[in-house]
Amino acid sequence: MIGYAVRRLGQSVLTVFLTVSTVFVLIRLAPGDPAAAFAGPLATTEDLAKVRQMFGLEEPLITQYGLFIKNLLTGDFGTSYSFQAPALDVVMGRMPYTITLAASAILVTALVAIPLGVWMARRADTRRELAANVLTIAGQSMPEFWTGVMLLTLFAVVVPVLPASGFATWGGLVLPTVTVAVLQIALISRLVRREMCANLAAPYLTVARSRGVSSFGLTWRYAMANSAIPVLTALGTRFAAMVNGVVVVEVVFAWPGVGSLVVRALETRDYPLIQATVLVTAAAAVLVQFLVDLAYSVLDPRIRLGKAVSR
Amino acid sequence: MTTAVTPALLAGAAVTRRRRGRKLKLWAGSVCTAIVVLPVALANLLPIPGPDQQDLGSRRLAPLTDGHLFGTDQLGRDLLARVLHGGQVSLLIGVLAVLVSGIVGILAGSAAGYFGGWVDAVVSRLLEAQLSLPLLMMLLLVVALFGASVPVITMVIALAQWPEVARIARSLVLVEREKPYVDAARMLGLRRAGVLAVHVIPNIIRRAGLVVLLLLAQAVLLESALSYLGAGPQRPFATWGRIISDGQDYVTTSWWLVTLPGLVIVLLVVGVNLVGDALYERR
Amino acid sequence: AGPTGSPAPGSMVLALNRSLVSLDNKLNQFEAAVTVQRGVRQALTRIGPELTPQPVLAERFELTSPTEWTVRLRPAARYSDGSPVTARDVATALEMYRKVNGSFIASFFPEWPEVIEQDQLTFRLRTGKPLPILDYLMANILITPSGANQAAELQSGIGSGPYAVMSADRGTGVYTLRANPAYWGPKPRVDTVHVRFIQEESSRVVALRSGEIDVIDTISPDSAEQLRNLPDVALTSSVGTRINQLFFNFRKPAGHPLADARVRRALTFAVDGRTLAEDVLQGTVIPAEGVVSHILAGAVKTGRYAYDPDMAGRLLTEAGVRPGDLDLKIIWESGEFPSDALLMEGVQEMLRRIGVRCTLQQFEPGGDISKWRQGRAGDWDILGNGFSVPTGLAFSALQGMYGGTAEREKTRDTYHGYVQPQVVKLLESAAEEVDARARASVVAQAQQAVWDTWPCLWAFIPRSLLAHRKRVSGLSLEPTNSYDLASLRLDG
Amino acid sequence: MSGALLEVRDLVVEYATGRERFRAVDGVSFSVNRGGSLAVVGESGCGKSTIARSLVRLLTPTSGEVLLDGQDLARMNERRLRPIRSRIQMVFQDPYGSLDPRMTAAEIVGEPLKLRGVRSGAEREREAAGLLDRVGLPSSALGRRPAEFSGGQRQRIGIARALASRPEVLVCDEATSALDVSVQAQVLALLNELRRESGLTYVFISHNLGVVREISDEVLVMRAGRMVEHGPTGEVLAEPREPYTRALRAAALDPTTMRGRKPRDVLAAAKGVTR
Amino acid sequence: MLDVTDLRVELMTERGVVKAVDGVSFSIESGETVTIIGESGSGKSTTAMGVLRLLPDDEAAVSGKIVIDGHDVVGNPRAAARLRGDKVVLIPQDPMTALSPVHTIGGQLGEAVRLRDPSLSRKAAADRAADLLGQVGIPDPRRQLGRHPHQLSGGMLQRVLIAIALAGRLRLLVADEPTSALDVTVQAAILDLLLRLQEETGMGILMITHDLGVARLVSDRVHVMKDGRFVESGEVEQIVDEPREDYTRSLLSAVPRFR
Ligand SMILES: Nc1ncnc2c1ncn2[C@@H]1O[C@H](COP(=O)(O)OP(=O)(O)OP(=O)(O)O)[C@@H](O)[C@H]1O
Ligand SMILES: Nc1ncnc2c1ncn2[C@@H]1O[C@H](COP(=O)(O)OP(=O)(O)OP(=O)(O)O)[C@@H](O)[C@H]1O
Ligand SMILES: [Mg+2]
Ligand SMILES: [Mg+2]
Repeated sequence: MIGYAVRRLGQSVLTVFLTVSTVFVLIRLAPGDPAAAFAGPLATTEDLAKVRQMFGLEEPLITQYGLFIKNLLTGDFGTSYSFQAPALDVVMGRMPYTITLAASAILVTALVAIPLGVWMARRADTRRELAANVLTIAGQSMPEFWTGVMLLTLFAVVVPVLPASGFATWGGLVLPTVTVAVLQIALISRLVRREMCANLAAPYLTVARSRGVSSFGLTWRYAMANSAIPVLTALGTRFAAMVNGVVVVEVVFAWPGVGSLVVRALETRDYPLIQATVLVTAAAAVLVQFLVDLAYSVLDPRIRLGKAVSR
Repeated sequence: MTTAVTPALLAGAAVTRRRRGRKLKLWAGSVCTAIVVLPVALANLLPIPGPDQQDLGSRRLAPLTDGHLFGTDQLGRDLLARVLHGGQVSLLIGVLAVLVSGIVGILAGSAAGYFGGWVDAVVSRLLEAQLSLPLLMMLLLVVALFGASVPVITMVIALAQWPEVARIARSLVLVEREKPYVDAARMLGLRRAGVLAVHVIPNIIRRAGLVVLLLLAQAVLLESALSYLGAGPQRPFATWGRIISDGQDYVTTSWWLVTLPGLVIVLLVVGVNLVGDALYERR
Repeated sequence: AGPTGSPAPGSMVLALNRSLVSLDNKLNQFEAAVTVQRGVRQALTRIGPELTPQPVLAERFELTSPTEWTVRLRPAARYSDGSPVTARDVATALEMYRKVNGSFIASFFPEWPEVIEQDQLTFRLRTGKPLPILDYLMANILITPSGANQAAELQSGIGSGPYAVMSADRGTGVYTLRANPAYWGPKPRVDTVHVRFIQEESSRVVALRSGEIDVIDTISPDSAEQLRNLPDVALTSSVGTRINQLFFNFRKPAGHPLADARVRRALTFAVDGRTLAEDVLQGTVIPAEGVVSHILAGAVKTGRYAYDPDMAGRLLTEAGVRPGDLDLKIIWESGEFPSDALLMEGVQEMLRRIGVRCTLQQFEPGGDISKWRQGRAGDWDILGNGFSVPTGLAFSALQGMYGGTAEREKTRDTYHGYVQPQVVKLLESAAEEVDARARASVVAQAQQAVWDTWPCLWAFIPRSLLAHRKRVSGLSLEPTNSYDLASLRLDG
Repeated sequence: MSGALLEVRDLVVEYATGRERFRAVDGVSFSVNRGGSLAVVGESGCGKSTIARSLVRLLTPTSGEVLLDGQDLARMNERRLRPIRSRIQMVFQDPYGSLDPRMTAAEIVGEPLKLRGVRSGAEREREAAGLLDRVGLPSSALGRRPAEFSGGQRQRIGIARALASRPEVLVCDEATSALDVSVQAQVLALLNELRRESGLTYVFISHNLGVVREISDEVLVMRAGRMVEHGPTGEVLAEPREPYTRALRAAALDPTTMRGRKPRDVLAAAKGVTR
Repeated sequence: MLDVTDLRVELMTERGVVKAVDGVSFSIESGETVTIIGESGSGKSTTAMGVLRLLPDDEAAVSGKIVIDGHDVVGNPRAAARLRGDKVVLIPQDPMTALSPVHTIGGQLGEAVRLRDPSLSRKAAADRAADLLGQVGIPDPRRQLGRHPHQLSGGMLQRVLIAIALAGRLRLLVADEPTSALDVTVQAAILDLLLRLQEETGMGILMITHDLGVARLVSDRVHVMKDGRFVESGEVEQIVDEPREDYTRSLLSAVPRFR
């Protein structure tokens, strides 16, 4: 178990490292010049050269990379060009917002999608369930920026009960959360439905009923516990993806998370900031996935032995 | 012959319900999809103005005025024409993207599931890496790197989507490869790659293919998100995402510019998903 | 903050469309930031509503010899920590602006003045050649205590402005300013000003409508239309110092149609500027009648852009070009000006009508457009861009855009290859002309000379648009697209 | 017909479970003559299937030899093995899972023909029809898919597929345990007939002593991966020497021979040796 | 104890209505074992599930008369729900899939115990569970409580299911092929256990099997089922030794012998 965790963690560190290295190379290959973004349109060639020198961009790529790795090992992520501050500080300043949004979205998703999915499984193929199904798909198919703008217009302007943007109050969390959750609820509730349908038809459930377990117990204690793993995985994966920044929603709601930061960093070709963001978010995402993997072995006793279930 | 199965009982029976639900989903889904896809496919034959034909005198007309079914946009272009012609690009991108991601995903996922070992390790790491990268940023970066052409956008969307397919394919293959018929084929003397290609993949392709179908909807959405963030295909292509993001400054004054293309996307996605659901449940 | 996020009494919130990364302008100066930066830091002078320099920290700012200005600081001027503003601080500030790499402000200084201190409050600014516009230029040098100044942008720290920084977070672009109790001038009436960053235009509009935000600036015509008839919202606009242009590529080899001024002129007749201004941009811009914004000091009218497609065809034929031969590429960076893409699509259609094909290429911020502009990446024919002039002087605009020399073209540092020796000569003589009248006449000549080369397919002067809740009053938008924070009042 | 066609020497198979290695087959040796039939019996999990899979090289033994006509299959690499595979074939326990659900009967039986080099589709079809006929399926079965057959019919298709390779050795891993008694009887009859007609060699794996008696000359009794008894079928079943074999025998319930015995006695006899 | 008269079960399936059980009648007294034998698909399991009313109403229509311990469970499905688990228990066909894979043995057994006697504390329930496991002959019952189903062999799981059955005041046990998935040796032990319990508690057993050997060993009476009907019924000796129907004879002759 511990051996597995260590090996798995090692692989993940490698993944993060390779990811960051790929990004390091890619952003430098991409067109665009940090110096030009930094110095503005009127800068002369000479100015640009100076700025590039200052950023250390005149060095060969391999030297830059070596330096980057060396600094990384000492905990130095470089200085953001546009913020003129340690890149790590800038990213860490934003992380709490992203994590707050991601966590609240995932929480809302779980709280809504699981009961909804269970309800849909138990009422499978009735008219109401079909209607709910279509609604969730529709929720899944609305572009996030569209949902966002619609919700904004509705709840901040037409019926002004919620703040339109930002994070000044807890109320500010509501609309971005809902916007993100609408999509996730659709995905998760349909997954719950599928899993629950399968588990409600499983032989052990009939057997449990034959020994007098109540219908509530059958649904929640038996079918749900057995559906928990794929659902948990999906929630974990979604959460990991959200830790990378819910870019569009952050932009629409002026939410100061890493998603909008990274878009900005890309617009100014702020290499150190991009690298730091990728490193931090990739590490966070990988960590979440790792925790989900560990949670597996707690939830699914069959995995604990490290032996496959099927035959 | 007596029977206790009354028509009422039969009507409420699980099978009847399921069949009815499936039929309904298939029908409703096909209709929704067809409502979107057919006009888009036939856009060039329909009696509508050209998508780029401007009439600055009739800017932002509401739907159903002056023969503009969907109204007009900021430059007086017929919105319906733009949506239909834009749909050609959006759908082309979507279809190509899911084809590519489907093929890559199924091949990579199946290989990982079937061969295990280092193949699996490499594919799994790639999957993990993809998940741990800020997706949209990477896509923006790749678009910046190679320019915003239709093939690049297609590849970029495929890049975003193949892991989903690969993950499903891998898990399906993990189950499938344990089945005795796979052993049987090996015993007959088929190579491992042959077994994978002849027996395993054909047996998972339908279920994996359904996932690909559902991804079509997401591809269209992703394209619109990219356009929204400014990385859509180069103008003058009026993709759905572009139309929506161009129109979103007018949400409150000219609702149709955003809402109608948005509804078209919703209709298509709902349609495709319903068909996918119906097919998935048939098995 | 209230339950729906509306500001607390006595405080107001402004939302900027770009993240304010510092309260200093050494590197970047985008318009809206000026408002906030000047709420905290001040310069010796400022460009007033009439685009003339007004004294701020300087009590006296006089040309005392052709190459020397004498400045006396206001004795009452204090920083928010109570320490006085000194001549040393000015000297340090100039040094730091010079030292920083890639400064936007620096490009307007033909040379850096030397500071000769006379006493704590009085000093002279000496230059090698006459620099008659130094009072304009110094409006952009913000003064900070010399000990705290650096050759980098200052995030918070102290200044002499009406507001002091309470909290600053450049990561999120959120700043809180509190009225500076030690302010030397009239006390500001709004106690607390929150500054926020909301990138997305529609979101800023919604936030303003919901009352969460009090002021949003630099809004697009379409947003203005949404906000126009709302009871609690007022719109103000002001004609700016900026000019937006569809600039021809001047790096075309001889023999290329665009290298021929007749062809450039002919093409201008294809563009229906009035429709673009009134319909596409909804009356928020004024078609240019000169080569710089007409409100700049020294600007003159040099001609009009006329719409006459037949004429365009005729002139093209005269110049020996069949319209069908032309295939033009228009490039621009998204966000260069409001509704840019729409405008380009409109122009594309207009050119198509005279048989000129166009392709559009839109660049995302951070992309390679600067390379393209320098002619180092790909070939293009027309560039959409804008030029703003923080000094308020037509001369600065001319120098920035049309002052290119063959020498500078070697490093591709001219404005899109625009090199016209006769224009340069005029500008050089204007620069050293100490007599204001004579200078004005030379500058006018230079403008006409530029106009006659037909550098733009079309050009227009945008009105800056600002919307604010009606509870905020006393807001007067200046041509520099900024306003004085200290003069704002809150009703309720 | 003399000499061992198939000889297994000191076969050991280990599975890796987590960090430990589990020895599923531990030093099993036997040989079968051409035309002979050997049964392997033993309780669930004793390693019978593991042996079967080792014989057809679906898994690689940890050590030991599997000699087919003197050639050691156990250590052969995949490429050298492939041409030899057709000589030793297996019929699987699971009539549902062992046929590719997507293929028609003709395709399933045709696949080994293709591997054997029968190129022409028509010829394959003809030969497949012949094979299906041989196992007692009508030619109308050719175009149907596995789901449209009953369990017994499916098992016949599986046998036809194995026969299509023209094997010398047929390994049957519980080939009839999933079938009803009456269907099982038919399939056993078919196997016996094939053996008589084509001189096939069988390794027959089962836990049913009755089945074993019907089909095999020799029997090998296994327990926990080891062989506990080996001898001619009649002898071993009539007078088992090992207690474990006795227990197996005692526990098997033969309805027709139980006359007069109280349930309790039967069970006690079986229990006495199991516990 | 159990009286079934003219039981019909019609399954509403994808392929239309299937008459899985088509008018069967039988009865079981206390202490008696009645066996239904028949080939696969003849309707044995459906009969068992129908008797316990475990078939969902929207999948199966049950008609006829089923009286368990005096309660009519056709007209009153709630009575069946009350009886289930306490007085009537099912031992399912396949022990490997009959227990929830993610719950421990102790959890599932303890739950059954507490359902019968809600006043029991968790601790007391665990004690009783261990006690029950001991009764069915599982070694080291305390340790097994914390284990998960996949860690136990099929024979052990079958015993756990019997232990669960024993938690109630068992009157009727319905055992659907309780040993078909097991080895002959394990089969013997399980059957022995069932018979011993029957002696102790006097419960009735409805045994379902396709193994004539098993039927011969445990039954008092046997019904031979084919296509949803009983083709022959009678005392076990009579059925095995002097079958009257051809179908029964063919079943018997197909059994492979090792003697
Ligand atoms: N892939 C595997 N990994 C680990 N252990 C395995 C694997 N396959 C089988 N085993 C173990 O090896 C032993 C022998 O298994 P095998 O399948 O050969 O038994 P068997 O005699 O065929 O049993 P049955 O009668 O149930 O088919 C068993 O204890 C089983 O748990
Ligand atoms: N869910 C179902 N859908 C369709 N048909 C079914 C279903 N369940 C049972 N049947 C049909 O009902 C009949 C009786 O099935 P049942 O399971 O009772 O047989 P059985 O005697 O228990 O067989 P086995 O020995 O294989 O367990 C069969 O013909 C079967 O095909
Ligand atoms: Mg086996
Ligand atoms: Mg059954």
